[in-house]
Amino acid sequence: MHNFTLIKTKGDPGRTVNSLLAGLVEKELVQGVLTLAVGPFSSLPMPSLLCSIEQIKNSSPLAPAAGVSAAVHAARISRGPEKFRTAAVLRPCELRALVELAKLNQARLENLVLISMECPGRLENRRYLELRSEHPDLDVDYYLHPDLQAEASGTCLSCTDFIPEYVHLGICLLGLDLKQEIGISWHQEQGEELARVMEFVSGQESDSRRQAIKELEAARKNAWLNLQEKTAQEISTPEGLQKAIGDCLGCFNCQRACPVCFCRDCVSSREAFEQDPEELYDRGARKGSLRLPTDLTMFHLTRLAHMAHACVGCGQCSSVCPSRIPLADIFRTTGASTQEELGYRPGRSPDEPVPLVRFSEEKDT
Amino acid sequence: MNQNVRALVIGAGISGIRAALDLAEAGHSVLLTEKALAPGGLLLSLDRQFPDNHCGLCRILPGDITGRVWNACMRRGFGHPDIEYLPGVEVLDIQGTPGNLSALMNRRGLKVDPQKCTGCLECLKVCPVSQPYPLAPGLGQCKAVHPSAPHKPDNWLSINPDACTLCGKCMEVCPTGAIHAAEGNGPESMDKLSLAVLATGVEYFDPQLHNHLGCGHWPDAITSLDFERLISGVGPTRGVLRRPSDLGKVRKAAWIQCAGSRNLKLNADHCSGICCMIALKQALLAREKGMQCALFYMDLRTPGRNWQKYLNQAQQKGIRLIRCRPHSIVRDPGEDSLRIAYAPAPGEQRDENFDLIVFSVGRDPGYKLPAWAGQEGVIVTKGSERVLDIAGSLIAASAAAGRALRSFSDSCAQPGGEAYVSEHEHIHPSVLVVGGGPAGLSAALSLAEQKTQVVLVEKKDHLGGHAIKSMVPEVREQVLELRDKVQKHPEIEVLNEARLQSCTGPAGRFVARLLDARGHKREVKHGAAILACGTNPSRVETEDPRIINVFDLPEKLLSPDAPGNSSGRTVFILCSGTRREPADYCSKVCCQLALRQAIEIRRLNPESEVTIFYRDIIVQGDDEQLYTRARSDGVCFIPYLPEKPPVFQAGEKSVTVQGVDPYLKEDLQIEADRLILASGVIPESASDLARIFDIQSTEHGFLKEADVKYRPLDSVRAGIFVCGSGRNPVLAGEAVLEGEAAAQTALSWLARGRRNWPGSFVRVKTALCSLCAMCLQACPFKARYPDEHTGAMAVDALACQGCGACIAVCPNKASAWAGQEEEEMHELE
Amino acid sequence: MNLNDAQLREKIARGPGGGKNSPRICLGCGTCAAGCPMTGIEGFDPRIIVRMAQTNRFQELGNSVLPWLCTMCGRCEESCPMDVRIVSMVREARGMGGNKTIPEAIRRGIEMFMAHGNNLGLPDEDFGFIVEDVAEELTEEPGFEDFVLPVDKEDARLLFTLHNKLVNTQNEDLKHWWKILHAAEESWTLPGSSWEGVNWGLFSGQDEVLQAGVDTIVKNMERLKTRGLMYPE
Amino acid sequence: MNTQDNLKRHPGEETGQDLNVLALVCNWCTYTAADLAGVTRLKYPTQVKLIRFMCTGMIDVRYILRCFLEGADGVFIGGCHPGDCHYLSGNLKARVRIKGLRPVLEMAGIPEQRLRLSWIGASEGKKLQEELTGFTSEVRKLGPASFRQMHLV
Repeated sequence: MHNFTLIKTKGDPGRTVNSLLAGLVEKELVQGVLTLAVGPFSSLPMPSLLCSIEQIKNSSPLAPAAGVSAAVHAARISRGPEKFRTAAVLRPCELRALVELAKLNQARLENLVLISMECPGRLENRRYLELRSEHPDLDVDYYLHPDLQAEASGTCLSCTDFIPEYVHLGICLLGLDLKQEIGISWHQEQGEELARVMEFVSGQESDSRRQAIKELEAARKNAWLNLQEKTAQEISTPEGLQKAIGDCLGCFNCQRACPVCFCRDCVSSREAFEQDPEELYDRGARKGSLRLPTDLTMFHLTRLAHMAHACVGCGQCSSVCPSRIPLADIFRTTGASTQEELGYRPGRSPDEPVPLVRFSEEKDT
Repeated sequence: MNQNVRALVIGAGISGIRAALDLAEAGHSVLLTEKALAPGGLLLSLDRQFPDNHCGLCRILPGDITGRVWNACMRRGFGHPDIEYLPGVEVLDIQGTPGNLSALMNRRGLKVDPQKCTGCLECLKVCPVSQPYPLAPGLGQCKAVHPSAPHKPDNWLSINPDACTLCGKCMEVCPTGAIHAAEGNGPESMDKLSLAVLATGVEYFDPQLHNHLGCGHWPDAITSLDFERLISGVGPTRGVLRRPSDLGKVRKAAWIQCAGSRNLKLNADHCSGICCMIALKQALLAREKGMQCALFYMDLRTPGRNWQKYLNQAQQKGIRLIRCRPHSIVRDPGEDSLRIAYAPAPGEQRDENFDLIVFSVGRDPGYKLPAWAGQEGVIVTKGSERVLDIAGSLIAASAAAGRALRSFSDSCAQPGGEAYVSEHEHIHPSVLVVGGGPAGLSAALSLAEQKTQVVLVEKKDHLGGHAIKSMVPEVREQVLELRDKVQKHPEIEVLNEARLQSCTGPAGRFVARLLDARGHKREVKHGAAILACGTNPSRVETEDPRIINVFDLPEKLLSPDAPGNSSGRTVFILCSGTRREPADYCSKVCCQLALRQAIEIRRLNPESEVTIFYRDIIVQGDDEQLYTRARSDGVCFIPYLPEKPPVFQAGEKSVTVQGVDPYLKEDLQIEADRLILASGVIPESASDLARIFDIQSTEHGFLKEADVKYRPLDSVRAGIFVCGSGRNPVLAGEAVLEGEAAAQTALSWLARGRRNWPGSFVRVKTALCSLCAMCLQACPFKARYPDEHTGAMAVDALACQGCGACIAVCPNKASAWAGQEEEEMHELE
Repeated sequence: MNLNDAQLREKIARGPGGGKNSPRICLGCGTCAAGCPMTGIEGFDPRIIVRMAQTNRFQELGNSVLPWLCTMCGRCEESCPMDVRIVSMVREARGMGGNKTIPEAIRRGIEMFMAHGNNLGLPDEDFGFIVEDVAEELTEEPGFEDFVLPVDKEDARLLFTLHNKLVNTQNEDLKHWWKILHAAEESWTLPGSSWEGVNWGLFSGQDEVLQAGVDTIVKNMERLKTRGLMYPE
Repeated sequence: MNTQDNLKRHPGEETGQDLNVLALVCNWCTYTAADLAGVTRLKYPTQVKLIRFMCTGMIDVRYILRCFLEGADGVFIGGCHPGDCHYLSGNLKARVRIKGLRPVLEMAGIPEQRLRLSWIGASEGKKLQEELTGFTSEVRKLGPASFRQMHLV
């Protein structure tokens, strides 16, 4: 990587990023920043649109939490007129989701400065709060202590896409002494432009950094393969899937939390609750009983069929499921096959067309 | 509908059906007669057609098929509310005047009523006659009563009047009384016909009658028409290739081109045009089944934008192309295959055995139109004069329908006028024609003569395109006449030196924005557009005045006092820039032009020497006579292989051309006084037009039609039509025909839209639409567009053909079937 | 270009069939070559003949051995879809070569013919002896005792010319012919001189020889007032 | 287009059919081929129920899922050959959709052999027979689908 520079942190990498973000606003490159911040009444850092320099300097861009996917909010903010340009600090998975949304006209990337970080993973919300009570400086400590990182969500621990790909500015955290410095990389035309204005000086990356990335990659890959295998074995049988989703409440949390599910009103939610009693009886009579709400297998398979190709592996579906259905495992495993089958990688580039409307004219493929 | 106009279309092959559809869609009532029972003509026999080796016959039906036309494969039948189909009727004569013609028709023999017939086939059991099956002559026998077509259900039976003895046994045995003598058996007159279109097609050469290379004697030597039946899934062998003689396995098959054409002894100085492609197709189909295939040819005629690729494909798939004409076919005692004697190269004589030999037959040299074809008011489709491919037949048929209507409106006062007055406020009644070459001129004039306003946009400062400089006097005159008529016609506004910038809006309500000659902005509202841009000669990069582009020659060198003309040697190199990557297509016009020029040079100076290096001389139909003439006038033709083209070097005294004479196996060095290069044409403005009108263009930048076989002049966008060389290189005469056909296609479309504004197939639930635009990408007809007013993705009802692709792709069913809820599709009552 | 060439070109352009059957019209399809019994032998191919004719190399063709490889069987012409008269062309080419290219046997035969009226150079006297000898042998056979050889008999129906090999080595064949004629009670006669029926001018392409051969026969027929001609080829 | 109805009308139990195979076919090519198969008296397994669509390109993946969830043992999709589509590219869209659907079926425990996409032209009555016969026997080898009796969530 050539477009890379180191910035001194003076002990707090989060604050360093905050200054950088504030700089973007000060230099009028953006009108606001979308990043995690703890509000006056919330305990969790939540995605927030920050417009004042002061608020930006108090935000928590590196907090290892993601109460909701910020991708959806970045998408929403970006759909405004050109005068609202926003710097969005997103996890790599959120960034990928945002790129997917952009392909479907749900986001306008030209209104965003895309900032992301090398992501060791996020903590589940409850765990974040628990750990923060033990570590008041959790947002910094998390990056310094590998045992804290091991507490990250299961999805994150088996995520191999922890380095942002389609991004303007990348915050580099791996293989660096974060008490001393963090790295900034820049990409795309927009990134180059930002680097020029921010007067970044291109420098060399250390071997230790490369090594750290390699190690993490290997560990994650291993975990991912294990997870895939486990999912294939335990779930992908007729009974397995039924068992896995057996306790589904039909709350549709997973669908609402999914950053790439973009429909205004999900076809499945309409379907599950729009049946008349006569039909319910009819169906019940056929097999002797009918599980209510009905058609939840159809709902989950529909979601897989519609979105598996676009699954960015953020794990929000699992995190929000009250019945602890391993939805992310199911989605990611299916998604990996679908994506390979279609030669598609979600979020890789906004120029890569959505596969389901792209078809080959070839006779036999 | 204009009930006064009553059109007769003779022949229900695709030409006849196309002409009938055009007339009917324009609002006239049509009688469509067919000698056989089933409509479809030759296409009934051809299951798979080039260049995609599949079918698609259904696509000639109009787009908004609901309720108006049988929405089924046309092999199963054809129905249209304004077309009365008269099967089993032969037209014997037509007399009268346009507007009041009367036709003498013959309904002969017995008929089986498909309404009453149950398909029990008892009649077949009792029929005493045995005759060659009309759809597979030489490949099997059948009774006088037989299935009318391979794809027809059993209750569609024909009785061949020539074979039937009228013994009446079938009538006795029929349990439902479905068999009866034809209504009005015998000649009968039909009067008060406004016009007639003759679309019977040509007759094919029968090599058996001429004992051509033993055809008829050897059962395993068959014609290309028979081969279609042999390879058909519904043919006598159910598509398994077997030798007709003993049903033995076919391992090796040969095709022999030009059976009955390009033969002076048979008085056949013509090329049938499409046999090369048919043979390549048949060989490809046989190859798919594992056969070894060889094709004996002299020139592989694959003209135009698409066919060269097809040839390449055939070569890649391992079809042997052997450039020579076999001498004889024999069967050695004890052998079960046939032996072909041929000589592929000088001094090289070969014998090779084949299980099956196919004669590529074309137009019978003795074929003549009936005498009444010359009757005023009878329009003959080009496809009844020469063999045309599917697209060519359809284009010719539409042009004929247009000519018929125009000739009719000339002789009678305003008969068809009413049909073209806008009845629907949404459709703009005018047509934008882009391009003032032969295609554009003829399109504009055809439209105007059918009372349609036209805006003709031309980039240059004059109309007529390259054709006004044509060296063929008839072409020049034709184009100049068209130009005069167009310029004088009150319905046509000509905008020279105009620059088109954009075209927006849904079908029927287009708005084009352009800059006129003075640079002023102009908006043209139009219901339909015809894109008729042409091509330009590709440049020949040289400063040397002796090296000349074939397209520049007429002006530069044909005048007797032009420099170099009196001197000795002229060399042509054909295909010098085309038929290989990157311009892997044939420009079609160069061969013809070079032949004319060579003949002219020899005529002006009999002392001169003219040599033409060529890959394949590609001329079709009676243009073959140009080639024959050039040869007999002493032009020397030297074939070259694409991998070893002749090379040239400009020297002080002459241009040295080096090549190889394959007959003498000698290196040649010609000190030429001038070298003419046929570097082909390029569609310079087509890709720009494609972008402006949001239609597709090909890899080489030609305008792409919706369907290369069955909708050759439609684009994928409803209301946008394409024609002329910008679509596919054509000769000037063909461009004129395409222009007329495009005009008729546009008129049919406009009339259909006005008369019968379709209810949309697709409904958009605005509240659900997330504007993801997947429907836009999925729609093959560009019928989906973002509606600024509703903020949702709207449906262009005129363009929508109801395929449901947008609905399938819409994740939450914001796009839904107009008449059906998504839930109903899953039937969860 | 010399005058001779120009004349030649004109001649070729017209072709032996008078324009329509010119070699120029050849498509190069090779039907002729596929049917020719000589294709491939010493590089022979009818297409080469036609090509050389097309490209104004007729003299060169005449000087080459190619025209003499042709058997003049005519299969090529029969099958040519362009109706090119290939055999006639071969003959003309042979004539172009002059005495240089004519095979020795034929050249000598022609010389003999021009000098003596037959290809063997056989004096009329010797011919008389030979045929009388054979006739005498024939009368010894049963049923032919009354056979009388008609020589120079006037007003016969047929003038019977001979292939020289019948006079030279295959005398027996004479008898077969005569037996037939005798049995048929045909009215015929042998010419006492200029009996040669083989016209090698036809093969050599020399029109003057061809003419001479025809002339001798015509003269004989006029002299003997015969109405018909038996010709061995 | 009424999957459940079809299953109800011919439930395996009532007719003694061991299998339910649904064939979703396009109007222009495969349905015509089926018609032709009828005309030429070619027999294909009675377990197959044809459902006619205007185009394979309008077959929502959810229809296929629905077929399986309602107890179909096999789903056959028949469309025009590439290049033959009456609507230009519907068959190609179907192809890519089915490609993307296969991993979903796999996750649901539906073996990929239970879903077949085939191109059958209007003249290929014989191919239709062969394909349907072959597919049915392949499905028979797999046995009845588990979803038929299962109480699905």
